[in-house]
Amino acid sequence: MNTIYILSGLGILSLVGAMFDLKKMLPFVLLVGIVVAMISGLYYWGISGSYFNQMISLDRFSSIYFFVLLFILFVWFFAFSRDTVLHEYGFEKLALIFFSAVGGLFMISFNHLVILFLGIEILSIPLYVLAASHRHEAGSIEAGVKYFLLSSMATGFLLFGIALIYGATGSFHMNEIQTLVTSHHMTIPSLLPIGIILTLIGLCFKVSAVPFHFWTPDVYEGSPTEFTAFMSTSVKLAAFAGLYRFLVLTSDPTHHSMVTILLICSILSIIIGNILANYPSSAKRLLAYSSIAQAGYLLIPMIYIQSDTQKVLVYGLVAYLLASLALFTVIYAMEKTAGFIEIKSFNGLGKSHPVLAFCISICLFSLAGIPPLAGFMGKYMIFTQAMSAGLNALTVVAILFSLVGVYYYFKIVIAMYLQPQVEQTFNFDRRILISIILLSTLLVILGLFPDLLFQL
Amino acid sequence: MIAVSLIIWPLVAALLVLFLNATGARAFSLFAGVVELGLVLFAANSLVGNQTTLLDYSISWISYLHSDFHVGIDGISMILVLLTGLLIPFIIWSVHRDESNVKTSSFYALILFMQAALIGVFISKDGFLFYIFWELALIPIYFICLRWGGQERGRITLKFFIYTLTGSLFMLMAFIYIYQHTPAPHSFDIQVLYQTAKSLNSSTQGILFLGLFLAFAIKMPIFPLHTWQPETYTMAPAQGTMLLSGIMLKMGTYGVIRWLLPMVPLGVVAYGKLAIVLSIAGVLYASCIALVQTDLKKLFAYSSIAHVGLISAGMFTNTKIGIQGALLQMVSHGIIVVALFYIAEILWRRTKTLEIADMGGIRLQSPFIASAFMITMLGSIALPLTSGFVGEFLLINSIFRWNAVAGILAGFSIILGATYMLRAYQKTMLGDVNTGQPSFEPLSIREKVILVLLGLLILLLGVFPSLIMNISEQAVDNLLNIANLKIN
Amino acid sequence: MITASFYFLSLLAIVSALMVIFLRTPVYNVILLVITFFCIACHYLLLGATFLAVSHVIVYAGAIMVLLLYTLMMLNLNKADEPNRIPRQMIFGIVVAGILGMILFGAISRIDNNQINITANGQIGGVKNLGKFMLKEYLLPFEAVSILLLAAMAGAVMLGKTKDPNQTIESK
Amino acid sequence: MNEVDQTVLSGITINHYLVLSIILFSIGVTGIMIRKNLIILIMCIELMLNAVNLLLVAFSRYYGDANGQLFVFFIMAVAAAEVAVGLAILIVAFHHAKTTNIDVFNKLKW
Amino acid sequence: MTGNTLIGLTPLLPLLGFIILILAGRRLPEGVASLIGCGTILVSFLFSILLFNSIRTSGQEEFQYFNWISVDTFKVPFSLIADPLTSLMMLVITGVGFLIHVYSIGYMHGDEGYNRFFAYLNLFVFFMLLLVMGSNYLILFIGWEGVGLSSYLLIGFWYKNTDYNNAAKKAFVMNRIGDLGLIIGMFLIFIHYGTLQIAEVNATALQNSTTGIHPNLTWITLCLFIGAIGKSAQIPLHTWLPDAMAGPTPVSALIHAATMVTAGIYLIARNNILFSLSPFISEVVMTIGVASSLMAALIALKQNDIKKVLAYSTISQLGLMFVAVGNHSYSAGLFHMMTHAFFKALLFLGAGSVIHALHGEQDIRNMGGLRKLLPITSLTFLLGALAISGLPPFSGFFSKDEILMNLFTTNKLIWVLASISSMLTAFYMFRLVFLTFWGKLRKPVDHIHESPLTITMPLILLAALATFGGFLNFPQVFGGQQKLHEFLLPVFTESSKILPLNELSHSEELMTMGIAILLAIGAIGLAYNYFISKIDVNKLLAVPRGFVQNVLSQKFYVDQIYEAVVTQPLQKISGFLYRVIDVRWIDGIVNDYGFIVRESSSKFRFIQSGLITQYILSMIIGIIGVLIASKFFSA
Repeated sequence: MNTIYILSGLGILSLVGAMFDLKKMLPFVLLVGIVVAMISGLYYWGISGSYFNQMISLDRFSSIYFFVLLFILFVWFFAFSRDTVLHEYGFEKLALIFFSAVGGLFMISFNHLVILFLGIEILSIPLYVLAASHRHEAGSIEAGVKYFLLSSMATGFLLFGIALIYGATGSFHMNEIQTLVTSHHMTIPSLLPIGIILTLIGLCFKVSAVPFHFWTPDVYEGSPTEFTAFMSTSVKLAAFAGLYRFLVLTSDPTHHSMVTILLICSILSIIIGNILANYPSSAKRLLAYSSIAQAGYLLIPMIYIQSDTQKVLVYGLVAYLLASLALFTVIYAMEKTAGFIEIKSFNGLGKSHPVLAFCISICLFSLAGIPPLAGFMGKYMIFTQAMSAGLNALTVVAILFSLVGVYYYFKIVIAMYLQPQVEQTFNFDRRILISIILLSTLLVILGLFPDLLFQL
Repeated sequence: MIAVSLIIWPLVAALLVLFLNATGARAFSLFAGVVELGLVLFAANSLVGNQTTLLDYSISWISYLHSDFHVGIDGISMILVLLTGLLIPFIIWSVHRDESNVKTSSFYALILFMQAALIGVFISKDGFLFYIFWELALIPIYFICLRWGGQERGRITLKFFIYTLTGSLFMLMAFIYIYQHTPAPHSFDIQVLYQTAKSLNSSTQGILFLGLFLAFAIKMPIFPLHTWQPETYTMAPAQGTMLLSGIMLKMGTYGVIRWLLPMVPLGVVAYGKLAIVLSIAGVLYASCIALVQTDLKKLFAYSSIAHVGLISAGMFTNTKIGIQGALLQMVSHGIIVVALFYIAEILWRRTKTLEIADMGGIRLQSPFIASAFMITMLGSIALPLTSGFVGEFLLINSIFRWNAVAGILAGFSIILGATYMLRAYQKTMLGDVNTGQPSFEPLSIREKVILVLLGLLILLLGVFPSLIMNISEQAVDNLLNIANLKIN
Repeated sequence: MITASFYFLSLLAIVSALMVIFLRTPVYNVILLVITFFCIACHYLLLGATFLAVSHVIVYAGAIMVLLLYTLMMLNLNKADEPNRIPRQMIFGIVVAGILGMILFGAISRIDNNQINITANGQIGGVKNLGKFMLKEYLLPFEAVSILLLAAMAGAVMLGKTKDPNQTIESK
Repeated sequence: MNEVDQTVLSGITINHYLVLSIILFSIGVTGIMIRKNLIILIMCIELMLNAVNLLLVAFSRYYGDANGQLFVFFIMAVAAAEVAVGLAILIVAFHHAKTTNIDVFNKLKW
Repeated sequence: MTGNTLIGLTPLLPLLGFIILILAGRRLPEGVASLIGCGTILVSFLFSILLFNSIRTSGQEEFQYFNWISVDTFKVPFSLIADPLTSLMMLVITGVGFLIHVYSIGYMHGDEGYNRFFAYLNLFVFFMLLLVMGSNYLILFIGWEGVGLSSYLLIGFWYKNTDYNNAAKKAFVMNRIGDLGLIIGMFLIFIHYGTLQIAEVNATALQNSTTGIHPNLTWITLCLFIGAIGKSAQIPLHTWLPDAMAGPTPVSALIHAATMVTAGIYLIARNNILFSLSPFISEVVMTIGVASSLMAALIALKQNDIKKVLAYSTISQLGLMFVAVGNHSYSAGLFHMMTHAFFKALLFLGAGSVIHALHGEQDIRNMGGLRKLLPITSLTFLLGALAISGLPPFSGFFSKDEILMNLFTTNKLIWVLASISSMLTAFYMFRLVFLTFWGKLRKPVDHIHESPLTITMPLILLAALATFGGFLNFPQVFGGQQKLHEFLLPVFTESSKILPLNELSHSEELMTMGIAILLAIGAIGLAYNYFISKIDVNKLLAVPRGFVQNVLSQKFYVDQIYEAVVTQPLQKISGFLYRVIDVRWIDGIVNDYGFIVRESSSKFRFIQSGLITQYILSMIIGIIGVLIASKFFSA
C-alpha cells in the first residue's frame, strides 16, 4: 500500500515541481522516491493481506510485480528523466508517468472489479496524453487519437463485461465471485461467461493480443519513444498481472470458454505478430510487432493455469520487459541524432559502438529466444508449460514462428555488424549507456541463473 | 573439477583477450589454447588412469527445472574434447599476422568462447545444460561469420542460424517431453532421461527420435538438410570454416551417439533405417555433386557432407564397430577438414581465388603446399595408414553388416571420393603454372609448421588408431549396454 | 403506468440514440444524445436510483454534453465534414453490430425471468446510503478517482494549453 | 420517493433492462463503426458507457445492492475524465489536421 | 639375426629411404640420393635372401609390430608373415627393384625431380613389401592401396603434363574400383570367418569344406578377384595400364610390369584354398584371363608406341597368369610371374634405353636400324623378346609351357585360346624388335649413342635372368628338378589336395611344347616376313584401314565406351544434381520458406491499414469471433 501512496505522492510532487521551477533538484528527489517506493514494496514480501475492505490484496507475487514495475520505472526515470524535464511540460509528463504507474500498481493488486477498472483507466488516460504529447508531430497526434479511441472502446466492452459479471454474481468482489464460480458453477446464469469473456477482451486489448492489437504498432511508432518505452513495458506488465489475477480468480476448471479465447489470441498473436514484423523498416514498428508476438507467447501459460504458471509468467515478462526497455532506450538515444530510426540506422554500430552493439545484440538474442539468455529461459518455461498442458500442436506453431522471429530480430544484428557505417555518428548519453548495460547484464544473469527469480 | 576448468578457462581467457590489442590477443589466445590443450591432456591422462572422480562435477543449477550443472568426461566425450583442444590452437594460430587490422581481439575472444561452448556440449551430462551449450556454440560462430565472412554473409549466416535453430528447437521439444515423463521430482539428468525415454512406447519413441534426429541431422548435416552448409563454409572466414567443419559438425554426430541412440532405442529400431538410407543417399549425392564443383571450398564442403554421411550411417547401425569407427572418423575428419580448409585459405591468400580453374601448377611454385595437400587429400580419400582409412573401413564394415547393398553403395564413396579429390588436386597443384596467376609467395614458417603438424597427426592416427579407440572403448560398451537393454 | 413509462422511455432512448448515430449534423447529435441521457436518467428514477439519476443529469447533460457542445462551437465543427458515407461500410457496420447484439441476446436468453422486486433495503439508491458506501467501503476507489481526475486534468491542460511551439528550455 | 421505491415494476423483468441496454450498447458500437467524426465517436462511446450504467443500475435494483450504483459513479467520473482528455486530444488533432475526420489519421500504418 | 627381425626390418628400409629422400628434397646431391635409394633396396634384397634361407628351413615366420585395430571382435594386428610365397615375391620385388633402381640412376640423371623419383620408388617398394608380407587382409590392403598411390605418384611424375596427370588419376581411380571389391571381400570374410588373418581364414575355409562348400565363398572370391582385376589390369579394368606408360620408363618396368600388376596373381595365389574351393569363380578367373590375354595381344598388334606395345603385352601375359591360377596351377602362375618380371623388366628397360638414346622418341614408326647404334640394348632386348615369345631355352618358354601344359589337361578351349595369344605375342614382339632394331632409322636423330653403364648393367643382368631363369623350374620331362615348385609346395599343398591336377603323360607334354614352339617360330617368321623382307614398312605403319584395323588400333573402343557410358553420364548426372536438385529444389525449398514469410508479411500488412475505422471494425469482428468460438467450444 505504501508503495501506491509514495508513488502518488511523487506524482503530485512533480506537479508541484512544474509550478515551481525545480529542474535541478527534483529529478534526483524523485529518483530517490522511486527507490524508497521499491523498498517499501519489499515490505510486503512475506506478508499477504488485503486492504481497504479487501479491495486490494497483496501477496508475494504482487510484491514481485510491484518491484519489477518500480524497477522499470527506475531505469526509465534514470535514462529519460533528465531529457524529459528539459522539454516543455517536463514535470507534467513525469507526473503522468507516475500516475500511470500507480494505475499499474492497482491493476497488479486489484481484488475488486472497480479497482481493476480504475487501475486500467489510471494507467491509460495519462498514456493517451503522453502519446499525443509531441503536439507538433503528426505521428504523435495520430498515436494519441488512435490510442484514445480504440482504448475507450475497449473500455466500453470491459465495462459491459463487468456489468454482466455483476449481473450474474451480484458482486464486484473477486473473492465472492471466486467462491461463486468454484462452488456453484452449475447454477450460475450464462451471463457470467459472457461477462468474463468481455472483460478478458478488455484486458487482452491492453496486452495487445491479436485481434485486439491494432492500436499497438501505430501507437508505439507514433508516440514519443520515451513513452513508447514505458508503454511497452509497464502497461504490458500491469496488463498481464491483471489478466492473470483475473483469470485465477474467475477461472472455473470445467469451463472451456476462456481456454478458447486465450488459445485463439495467443496463436493469432504469435502468427500475426511474427509475420508482420518482417515488413516494416522502422525499428520501433518492428519492436511493436514483436511485442505483439511476445504477448502471444506470454499468453500460452495462462491457457491452462497450473501451479507454477505465475512464476513462468513473471519470468517471461521480466525477460521481455528488460529487453524491450533497453531497445526502446537505444532507439530513443539514436533518434536524438537521426530523427526517424530505421533498421538501416543501426548500420555499422558494431564498429562504432562495440559495447552498445553487444548489449543490443544480447537484447535481441534474448527476444529471439537464444540461450542462455533470459528470453530463452522464459520461452523454454512457457513451452514446458504448454507441453505439460498437452498443447503440443500450439508449441510446434510457437516454435516455428519463433524462428520467424529470429529472422527479423537478426535484421538489426546484421545491420550492426555487417553493413557499412552510416555517416551519422551517434552520441550516447552516459545514463543511457549505463541503463542499457544494466538491462542486458540482467538478461544474461537471469538467463544463466533463472533460480534468482524462481526461488522467490 | 578438471572438467569444469575445461569450460571455465577458455571463458576466462576470452574475457581477458578482449582487453588486448589484436596482436596481443592473438598471442594470448594461442597461449590459452595451448594451456587448454594441456588441461585436456591432463584430463585424458586422468581418464586413462581411471581417476574418474576428477572428471565428474555436479552442482545444483536451476532447481526449478531440476537441472544440474553436471559435466563429466567419459571416453566418448574425451575423444571430442581432445579433438576440440587439439584443433583450436591450430585454428587460432592459422590467423595470419597481417590480418590484425581486421581480426581484432573480439575474433579471438569469440573463438575461445566457442571452444568453451563446444567442450560444454561434449561433456554435459544434463539434458538442459547440453541444450544450452548446444545453442551457445551457435552464437560465436554466427558472429565470426557475420563480421569476417565473405560475400552475402548476412543472408547466409542468417539462413544457417535459423536452419540449425529449427532443428534444435525440435530437439528441445523432445527433451521437454521426456523430462515431463521423468518420475516425480523431474530431472534432466542423462541417466534419468535414458531410463524414462526407454520406457516410453514405440510410437512415442519414434516421434522423439524424429525430433532429436532433426537437430542432429541439420547440424551434421545429412541429406537433404544440408544446403546451408556449402554456402556457409564458402562464405565463412577460414577460421570459421575450420571451426564449423572441424568441430561444430561433430556436435551433431556426438549428439547422435550420446543423446539419440541410447535414449530412444525403439525409435532407432523404427527410424534408424531411414537415417541410414538418408545418410547413404547423402554420401553418394554429395560425392556426385563434389565432382562438378568448381570452387575449392565448396568442393571440400560437399566432400565433408559425404564423409559425415558415412559417419552417420555407421553410427545408426548401432553396433560397436560402427560407433567406434564413427568416433575415430570424427577425429580424423576434424583434422583433415581443418587441414583442407587451411590449405584453401593459404591458396586464397596468394591467388585471391578459389576457383579451381584459375589455379594450376602450384606444385611448381611451392612443392611444400602440394605435399601437404597430398597428405591431407590422401587422408580424405581414406588411404590406408592415414587416419581416414581405419574409420572409414570400420564404418563401411558396419554398414555392410547391416545391409550388403547399403554397404556397397557406401563403398562407392571411396571411388567417387578419390575422383573428385584427385581432380581438385590435379587442377590446382599439377599442370603448368596458370598464366593468369601472380607469383606464389612462399609459405611462412608458421604455415609450414601448422601443415606439418596436421599432416603428422593424420599419419599418426592412421598408424596408431588405437590411441583413439582405446579411450572410447569402455564408454562405447556402456553406451551400447544402455541402448540395447530394451531390444534384447 | 410504470410499465408504460418504461416502454416509452426505452423507445425514446433507442430512437434518439439511433438518430445520434444516423443524423449528420453534430449539434443535433449532441442534443439527441442529451435526450437519450435524460431517458436513461428517468430509467434510473424508475429503478429507484434517485441520487444517481440526479448526478447523471448533472454530470452528463450538464457537464459532458456542454463540454462537447462547447468544443463543437469553439472549433466550428458543426458542418458535417465527414465525406459522404459509403453505404456499404454503413451497412456492414450495422450488420456487424447487429450480429454482436444477437450474440449478446443469445447469451442472456437463459436468464431467469424474475421480476424486479423491491428488496428489503429500499433505501439503497439514497444519498445517505450511497455516501456511507462511498466513504467507507469505496474509500480507496474514491481516492483513486481523485488521482485519475488529477492526471486527466494535468493531461488535458498540457495538451490544450498552447505555448510557443519553440519554447523549450533547450532552444533557449 | 417512497412511492416509487415501493412500487413493483410490474411486468418489467430484468430481461427488459438487459435487452434495452444491449440495444443501446449495440447502437453505440454501430455508431463507432459507421461514423468518422471524432467528436461523434466520443459521443458513441459515452452511449456505450451509459448502456453499461443502465445495466448496472438495473442489476443493482435486482439484487438490492448498492455496489452497482456506486460503480456507476466511478464510471461517470472516468467518463468525464476520458471526455476531457479526449477533447484535449481532439483539439490538438484539429489544430493539426484542420478536421476531425479520423480517416486522415492514417499516416502510421504497415 | 632371426627371421623374425628380418621380417620386421625388410620393409622398413625402403620406408626409411623414402623418408630421408622426401624430407631432404632437392638439397641432397644426386649421388647421395641414388646411394640411399639403391642402398636401402639392396640391403632389403640381402635381407630377403637371408630370409629366404631361413624360410627354407623353418617354413614360415611371423612378426608383429603392434596391435593395429581392435574393436569388439574386429582385431587386426599389424603383423607381417614370411612363407615361401612371400619370400619368392620379396626376392623378385627387391631384386628386380634393385636393378631398376640402379638403372634409374642413369635414366633419370639430370631430371629435376631426381631425388623425388627415388623417394617414390622406395615408397613403392615399401608398400609392395607390405602387400606381399601382410599376414592379414588389411595389411595386404595397406600395401595394395599404397602401391596404387606410388603408381599414381610415379605415373604423374612429370606433373606439368596434363595428359600424364590424367593417366595417373585414371590409374588410381580404376584401381580404386578394384579396391572396393577387395574391401567388400574383406567384409564378407570378416562376417563369415570372424577374422582377417589370411592363414586362419584359409584354414577355416578348408575345415568348412568338409561339411560342404560355403555359399558365400563364391561372393568372397568374386570380390577378391575384382580387386585382382583392378590391380592387374584385366578386362574390364585394363584401360589404365597402357595410359600408365606416361610415367618414366623404370616405373613402367618396376610397377607396371614386374611387380605391382602381379599383385592380383599374388592375391589369388595367397588365397589359393578359397579359390580352389570355388570352382565357378576359378572358371571366371580363367575366362577373364584368357579374354584379356587375347584382347591385349590383338591390340598390341597395332600399337606404335614402344611402351604401349609392352604395356599391352603385360596385360596379355598377366591374363595368361590368371589363366594359370584360375586353373589352380598356382606355382606355374607364379613361375611365369617371376620369369615375366625378368623379361618384361628387361624389355621395358631396353625400351627405356632406346627412348633415352633417342631423346624421348617413343614411336616405333620413327625408329629402325638401332641394332648397330645400340648394340647392348638391342641384344638384351632381343633376348627378352625371345623369352617372352616362349622359345627354348629362354625362361619364358618354361613358364608359359607349364601353364599351357596344365591347361591342356583341364580345358582344351582355353588352351587353344591361350596358345593363340602366345603366338600373337611372339608376332607383335618381333614386330617391335624388327621395327626398332632392324631396317634403317626412319627419322634421323642426332647423337645416338649407347646408354651409360648404370643402364646397360641392369640390362645385362636382367638378360641373364631372362635367359636362364627358366631353369629354376626345369621340367621333369627333361630330367630337371622343379626347384621352385617344390619350394612353393607348402603353400599350395592343401589346395592341390582339393583339386589334384591331372598329371600329363610325357608324350603329351612334349606335344604341347612342340606346338607352342612351332607357333612361336611361325609367328616370328611371319613378323620377319612382314616387317623385314617383304613389303614397304611405311605402308604398314600408315593410318589403319578397314574395320578390324580400326577396332584394333582404337583398342576395341573400350575407352570411348567408358567415356560414353560412365564418365559422361556421371558428369551429367552430377551437374543435374547440383544445379537442379540441390540448388533449385532442395535449397530452393529452404529459401522459399524465407520468401513465404516475407511475402506473407507484405501481404498481411494490409490488415494494419492505419485507418481507425477499419481497426474498430476488425476488433469488433474479432470480438464476435471470440464470442462465437467460446460459445462453440463450451457447448
